[in-house]
Amino acid sequence: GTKGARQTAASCVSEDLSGTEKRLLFSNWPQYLDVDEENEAKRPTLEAFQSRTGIQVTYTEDINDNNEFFGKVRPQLAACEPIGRDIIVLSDWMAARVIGLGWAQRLDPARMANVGRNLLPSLRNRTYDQENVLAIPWQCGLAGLAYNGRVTGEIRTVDELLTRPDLKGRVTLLSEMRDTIGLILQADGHDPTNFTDAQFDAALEKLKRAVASGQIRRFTGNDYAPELAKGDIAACMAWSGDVIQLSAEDERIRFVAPDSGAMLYSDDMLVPNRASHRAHAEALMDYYYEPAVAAQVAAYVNYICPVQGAQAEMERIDPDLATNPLIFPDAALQARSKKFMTLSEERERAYESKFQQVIGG
Amino acid sequence: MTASRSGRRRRLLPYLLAAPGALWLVVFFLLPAIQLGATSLYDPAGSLTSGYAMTWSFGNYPDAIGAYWVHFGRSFGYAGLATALALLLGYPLAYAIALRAGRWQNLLLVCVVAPMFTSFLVRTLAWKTVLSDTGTLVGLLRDLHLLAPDGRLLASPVAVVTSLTYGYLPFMVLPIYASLQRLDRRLLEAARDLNARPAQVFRTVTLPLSLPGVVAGTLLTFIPAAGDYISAELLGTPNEYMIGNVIDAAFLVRLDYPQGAALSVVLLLVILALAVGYLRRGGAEEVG
Amino acid sequence: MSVGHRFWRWVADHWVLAVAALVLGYLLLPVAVVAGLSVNRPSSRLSYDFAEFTLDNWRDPCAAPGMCGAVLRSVQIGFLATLVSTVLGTLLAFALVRHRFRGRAAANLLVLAPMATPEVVLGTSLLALLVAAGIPQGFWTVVIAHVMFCVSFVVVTVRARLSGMDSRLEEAALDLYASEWQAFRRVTLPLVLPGIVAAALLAFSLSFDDFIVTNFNSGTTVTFPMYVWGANQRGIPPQVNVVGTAMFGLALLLMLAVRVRWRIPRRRPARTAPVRDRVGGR
Amino acid sequence: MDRLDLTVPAGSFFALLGPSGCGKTTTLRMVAGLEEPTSGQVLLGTEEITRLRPYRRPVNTVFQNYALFPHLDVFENVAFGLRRRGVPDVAGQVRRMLSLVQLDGYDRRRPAQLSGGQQQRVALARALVNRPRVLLLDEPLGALDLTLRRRMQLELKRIQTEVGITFVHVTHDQEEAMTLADSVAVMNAGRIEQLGTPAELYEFPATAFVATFLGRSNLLAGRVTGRDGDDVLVEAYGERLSVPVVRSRSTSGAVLLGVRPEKLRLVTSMDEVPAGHQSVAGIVTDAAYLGTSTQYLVRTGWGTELTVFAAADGEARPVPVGSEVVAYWHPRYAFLLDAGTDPSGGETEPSVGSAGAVPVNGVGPR
Amino acid sequence: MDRLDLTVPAGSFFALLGPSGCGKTTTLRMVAGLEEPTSGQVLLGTEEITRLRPYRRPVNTVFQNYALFPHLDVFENVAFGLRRRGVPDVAGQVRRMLSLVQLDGYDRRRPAQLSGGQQQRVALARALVNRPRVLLLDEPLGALDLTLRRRMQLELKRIQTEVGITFVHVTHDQEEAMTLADSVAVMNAGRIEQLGTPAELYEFPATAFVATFLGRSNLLAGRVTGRDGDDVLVEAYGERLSVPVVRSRSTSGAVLLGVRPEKLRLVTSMDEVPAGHQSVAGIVTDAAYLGTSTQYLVRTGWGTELTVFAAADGEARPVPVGSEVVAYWHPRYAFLLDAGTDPSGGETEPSVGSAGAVPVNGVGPR
Ligand SMILES: Nc1ncnc2c1ncn2[C@@H]1O[C@H](COP(=O)(O)OP(=O)(O)OP(=O)(O)O)[C@@H](O)[C@H]1O
Ligand SMILES: Nc1ncnc2c1ncn2[C@@H]1O[C@H](COP(=O)(O)OP(=O)(O)OP(=O)(O)O)[C@@H](O)[C@H]1O
Ligand SMILES: NCCCCNCCCN
Ligand SMILES: [Mg+2]
Ligand SMILES: [Mg+2]
Repeated sequence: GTKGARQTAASCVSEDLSGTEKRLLFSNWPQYLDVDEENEAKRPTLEAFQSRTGIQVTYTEDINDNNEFFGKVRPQLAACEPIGRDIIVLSDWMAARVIGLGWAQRLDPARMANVGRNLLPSLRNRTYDQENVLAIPWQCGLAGLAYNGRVTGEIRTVDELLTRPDLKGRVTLLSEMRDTIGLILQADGHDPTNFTDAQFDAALEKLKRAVASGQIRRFTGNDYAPELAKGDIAACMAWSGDVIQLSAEDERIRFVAPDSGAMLYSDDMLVPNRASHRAHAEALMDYYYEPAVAAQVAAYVNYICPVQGAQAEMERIDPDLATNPLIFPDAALQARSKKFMTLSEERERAYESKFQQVIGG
Repeated sequence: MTASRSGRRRRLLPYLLAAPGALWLVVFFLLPAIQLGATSLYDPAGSLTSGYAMTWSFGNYPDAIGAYWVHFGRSFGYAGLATALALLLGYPLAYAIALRAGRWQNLLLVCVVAPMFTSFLVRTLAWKTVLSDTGTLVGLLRDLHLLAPDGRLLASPVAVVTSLTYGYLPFMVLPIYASLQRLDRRLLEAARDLNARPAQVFRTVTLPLSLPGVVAGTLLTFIPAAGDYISAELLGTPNEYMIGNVIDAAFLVRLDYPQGAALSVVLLLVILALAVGYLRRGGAEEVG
Repeated sequence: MSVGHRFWRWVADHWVLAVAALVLGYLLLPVAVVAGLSVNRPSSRLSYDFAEFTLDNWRDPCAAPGMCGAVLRSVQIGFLATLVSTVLGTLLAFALVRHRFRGRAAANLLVLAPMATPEVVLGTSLLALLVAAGIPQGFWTVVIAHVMFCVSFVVVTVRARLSGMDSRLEEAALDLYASEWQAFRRVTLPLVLPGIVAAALLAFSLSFDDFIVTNFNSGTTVTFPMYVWGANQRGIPPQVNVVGTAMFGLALLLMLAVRVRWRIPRRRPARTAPVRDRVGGR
Repeated sequence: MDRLDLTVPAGSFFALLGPSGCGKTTTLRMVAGLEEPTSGQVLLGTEEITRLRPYRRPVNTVFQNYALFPHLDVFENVAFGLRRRGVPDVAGQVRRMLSLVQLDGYDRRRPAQLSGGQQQRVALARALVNRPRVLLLDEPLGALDLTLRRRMQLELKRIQTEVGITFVHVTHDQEEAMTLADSVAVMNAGRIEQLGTPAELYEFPATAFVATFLGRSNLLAGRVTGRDGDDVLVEAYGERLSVPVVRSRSTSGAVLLGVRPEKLRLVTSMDEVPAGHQSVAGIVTDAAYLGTSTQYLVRTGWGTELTVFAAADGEARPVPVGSEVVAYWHPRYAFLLDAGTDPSGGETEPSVGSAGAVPVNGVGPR
Repeated sequence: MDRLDLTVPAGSFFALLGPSGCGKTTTLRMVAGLEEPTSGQVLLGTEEITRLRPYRRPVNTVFQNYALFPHLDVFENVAFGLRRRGVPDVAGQVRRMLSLVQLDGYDRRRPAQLSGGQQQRVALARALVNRPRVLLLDEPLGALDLTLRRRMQLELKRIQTEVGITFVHVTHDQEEAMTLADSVAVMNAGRIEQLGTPAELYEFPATAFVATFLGRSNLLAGRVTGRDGDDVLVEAYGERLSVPVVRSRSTSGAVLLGVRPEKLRLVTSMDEVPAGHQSVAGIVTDAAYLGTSTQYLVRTGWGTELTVFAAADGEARPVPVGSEVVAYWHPRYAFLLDAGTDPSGGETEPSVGSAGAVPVNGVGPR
């Protein structure tokens, strides 16, 4: 047999070398940080941070899917080994799991005054991080629908996605169970914040039929983007900011928050165990909680900004964006956006395993 | 030097030569295989988080097979198809290189091998470009009405089998080439002289004498193809997923080690059974 | 004899070549695509279509963040795995070809087994062992895994060369006052060297190309294939194609050089015919 | 190929003889259809078969190294041609043929399990069973050792007599050609130098090449000085010699006068030379015991060496090395060749003794 | 290996002769140290070398197929042994040796670029340059064609004479052994059957195997009936014959009376048989023209065939097939063997004529 993987602050001690090493390794999802329009290799806010602090940041976009990334780093974290990253960005539920396993380092609120000041109230004191010292939100976002107008007409509902014959084989859904099932639950008129096993099963059954009929090409992480842009995928479930970014280049690519409801999530920054630049990480998190910086990021990534005061800053950058509900949600959208309910461990396992079986792996 | 001392040293020599490599394979191949077997019998209720207990849960096997027999079937089906295609394509190529290429032989041979240096992934992705719904090939096929107007190649069994065939084609070509290269050409002339038409020469002499290469080639193609999941992952849909995709997900996404291990063990056993049965019938000398 | 007849006869003689050419085209098509994309300036970073010719990707392949590090890591792993597996495999091949010893059959089986095992199984079994033993994965576990599956291919390749070698040459060396070691060093080794080099090249290609086994055992170590896998999810930087094309070109050159340097003498069918008293060229 | 005209009498045992690389195999391959002549024709009887594919020719070959199919047993090897043509009663014909070559009971063996001689007979059976109009044999005995080779020669001859098929037998072994063949063609550098019965070729060679390749010859360089009735007069190294006109290929200018070593006799003085014979004096420089005969080398006054075979028939006395001797011969055994014919036979090895260009001792059966 | 005692005189050219598979190579390999005898000794002079590793023996070998190092050029092949022993002036010695074997200028060629004869000489040079006490040659000429082979034989002999090293030359070619060797050992099935000079072996063979393997013999099965002075009396098929005691290996019981074919003469009637000769009557069943001689087969009254070689020395008249003849010989050329000795020579091929066990015609040089 094998032993469990849980760690505690005592069993796994991390050393902070920030004093001697001016480096920081930051792993994030693709399309989650501003890029210079002129030069794709430049990231303005990050470069500003580097020149301001002298900390050399290695930024990698190597997180594509929560489960996939967790599978990759799990053995090391379980063994209390460094994973070669100082900050990782994981979705709320996955952050909760990592924190539960004792794999995240506690941060020092004193060194993150901006966070303390500017974190949106709705994101404070969450169940898995009561004191806001383990998981600091990077961005929030919506999971909804997207389509490429060059290859298909408008898509408005989840059901269209799952059944419209002209889309057959050119639809991708998200491998993120909470997003895909959440959207279907809502399309079925159920509430993802509170649903029953039977409702889950019904949603899954619907999904299964769609898969079996050949409607669904793939289940993706963030990797729907290139194919959607290309047109090999006509329509898909997608994350808001990504699609809005694509729209900027090709306006016929559109994001749709279905009338039945979209899924709301937050992606949080964590400092994993044995990461050796915690102080730098704290500095970076604090930096990105300056409203002006946050607005600059939001103006590029088009996700929901977790920083209070950023909307005001946005007025100065791009007034249109400041009123875009997908970035600064209005009440109407807020009403249509649901979080996925927190699951007990068994329920989570049962759902994941059923879901995974359907998505084919 | 006394005779006996040097004699003992000489008797020991083969063991000294074989030991490091054999040891490596024992520790990093045999032992892991045994551990895999053990893992497949762990309590399926465990998890990596809570740890696994060894409960000799043989039930993992029927459970795993019950849930994924379709994927097994598909794997062997696709791999069989890809192997047959690779044989069909690889044989003429090997034949031409070995017997007809003359001074181009070296260059052609190198052309068969060199793509292996361009990563398999990169090449598979290139297939994705070639077969893309918006690509020239699909456009052409649609224009020729060989493909329905909304028909596609990507995300279909065609794409997966194409890529599998492609990926393991060199492993088919090389052994066949080697056995054809060894073939005594005078035998071909003898057959022609004995009133055999070209097709008969091939059927009665060339083919039977290259059989060892064919056997080695089919094994070297079929086995990895049956375990492949890159092709299905990149070019297929969940309806094309093979057992490799399932095992990959079991170990890396679902983190269900017992089930993943059970699936791996079944895959290995089925392949061994097929290979042994095949070798019995094919009567091949040696793989590789 | 009619023209039509001649035509069909020509077709009968040449159709195999035509088929072979097509198959070769099939084999090289993706490489051509990769080469094409390596000189492409994609319209956006999510696009994979041919847009505009440029040599920028070749000028600065490292512009794709993280890629050069991954290539370097793959090369390091490739070298280590090649070195170790070539040494181990060559020794094993010598033992298997030149000696009869107890356990030889078992050793033979052990060598062939990894080749008859699908990569997923190789990868997952090593993963299972490492997890059970609590050994963290990383650079070295990848090297170990690569050596493991390369050894078999090295053995098979070297063995073919070795068993094709006339053992009388070694006896001749002994007869000419070479000790066993000298006979090995001066005769056996140089003659088997082409086989060893071929085996090393093969081992390197297998290691450099491997994704499946690596994927299970690399932990957070990113090799080139792992990088490509990840990059594919966010849009492949065109520089990946530069690496693909360069590796192909390099391999082509290297292998041609090897084959020319050791122009592997055409293995003649056992020659019992009278030796021609002619100055033999090719 | 140079022009090469070769007419093979039907039903005969025909030998094609020549040094390595002279084009024997190439010639056979053209007849078999395995190679195409760039120009010229191959006729079988009156039928032109030049461009016929090999499988349509009523010609079969026994290859230089047998080329037996290793994956088929003896029976299937022999049956191969029959099956290809779809003839009935394969089994009966194969068994009859195997028994002709005395291999009954070997039908289920693989070629690798047979000795060289047995393999050779399988190859023969495999070709013969098709009852070709012509059977081509390309040095079928080249790989056998001397003992086995001689035995197989007899057997080939027996089989040819029995089946009556035309055999074209290629060899570079002069002895073999002479023992087996009804007629022999000597080939050199792609050309036929002479064609005839073994005795014709041996006794009256047409060229220096034939004279030295088929058996040995002592060739004396000389010049025709005139005519005396039916004799041609020749002066060589100051000696006046003569050869009958009927045995002269050339009757003027520079010539080579040839005498076979076994036609030379040794005596100790000129007085002992019988009347009507011609002679040359010299010193014995070497004597080699060969069993059936002794080979003497006699150095003449002008420095060249003559080869003399003295049969060990129990009558001749040994001549000690160093003795002064006279070698004599009857003019009817001499022959006269045009000196223009190249005696070297296209060999590229540096010659060993290299005493000079003349006389040349070819090597051959004694 | 059976007991095998073999004493080779120093400085001589010694030939080891025997059919394929009789153990010649094995014997040489033991001398070279490449194989260890399970029992017995190998002595060099008085020094025992039985268990010495090959590289410590002052013995070198020219291998059956040369075994030249393909990756080294001619020079380095020849230099190989010198370099291993670290002797000075490698280059000088190598060049001298290459010029001895007439390969000056070939030093930078690879073996693959040489003809068979040239390769053979490189192999020779490579062994000789080490000035071994004994040079072993394992059928060095086996792979050459007849012409080249004869030329290389002369060369070998010349070199041996020049360097004076003991040559042990293995061959299965009787003719080669006789031409080259000072003494010959005939080996059969792992045993030495006879050892002596070529003439001794040819003229008075010790066993039926030697009699038939080295040249041909007519062997008549008979039985000793008594003694008449210096002659042994033999009755064979009703004929009363005699052989001098000094030419008898056995003087009682079942014997084989042997006569070489060239010692037989043919006449048309008993009257013509000269006094003191013995004769047998028969009918000519075959005549084969061989150039230097004609081979007749004579079927005796009791049904066996005698072989007769009539030298074509210009005196004998051809005897037509079918004529009644008398074959006679002088008793001093006959020899008597113990009938117990196996005449088959261990050959496994079914014999062709198979008229019966006796007489056996071995095949050999004529
Ligand atoms: N008349 C010719 N004109 C041009 N090339 C010739 C001629 N004869 C022979 N050749 C060439 O010479 C080479 C040797 O010919 P071939 O193999 O027929 O020789 P061979 O007499 O069979 O020799 P061996 O006795 O060694 O088998 C071939 O490459 C052939 O093409
Ligand atoms: N006296 C013997 N006792 C036992 N085995 C023997 C004896 N002589 C030879 N052999 C075996 O017979 C086989 C053939 O021997 P070897 O190779 O020496 O034959 P050879 O005379 O050199 O034949 P060839 O002329 O074909 O080269 C070998 O396997 C050898 O072990
Ligand atoms: N391009 C950034 C996308 C981030 C998506 N995060 C995953 C959210 C899962 N609910
Ligand atoms: Mg030939
Ligand atoms: Mg031998």
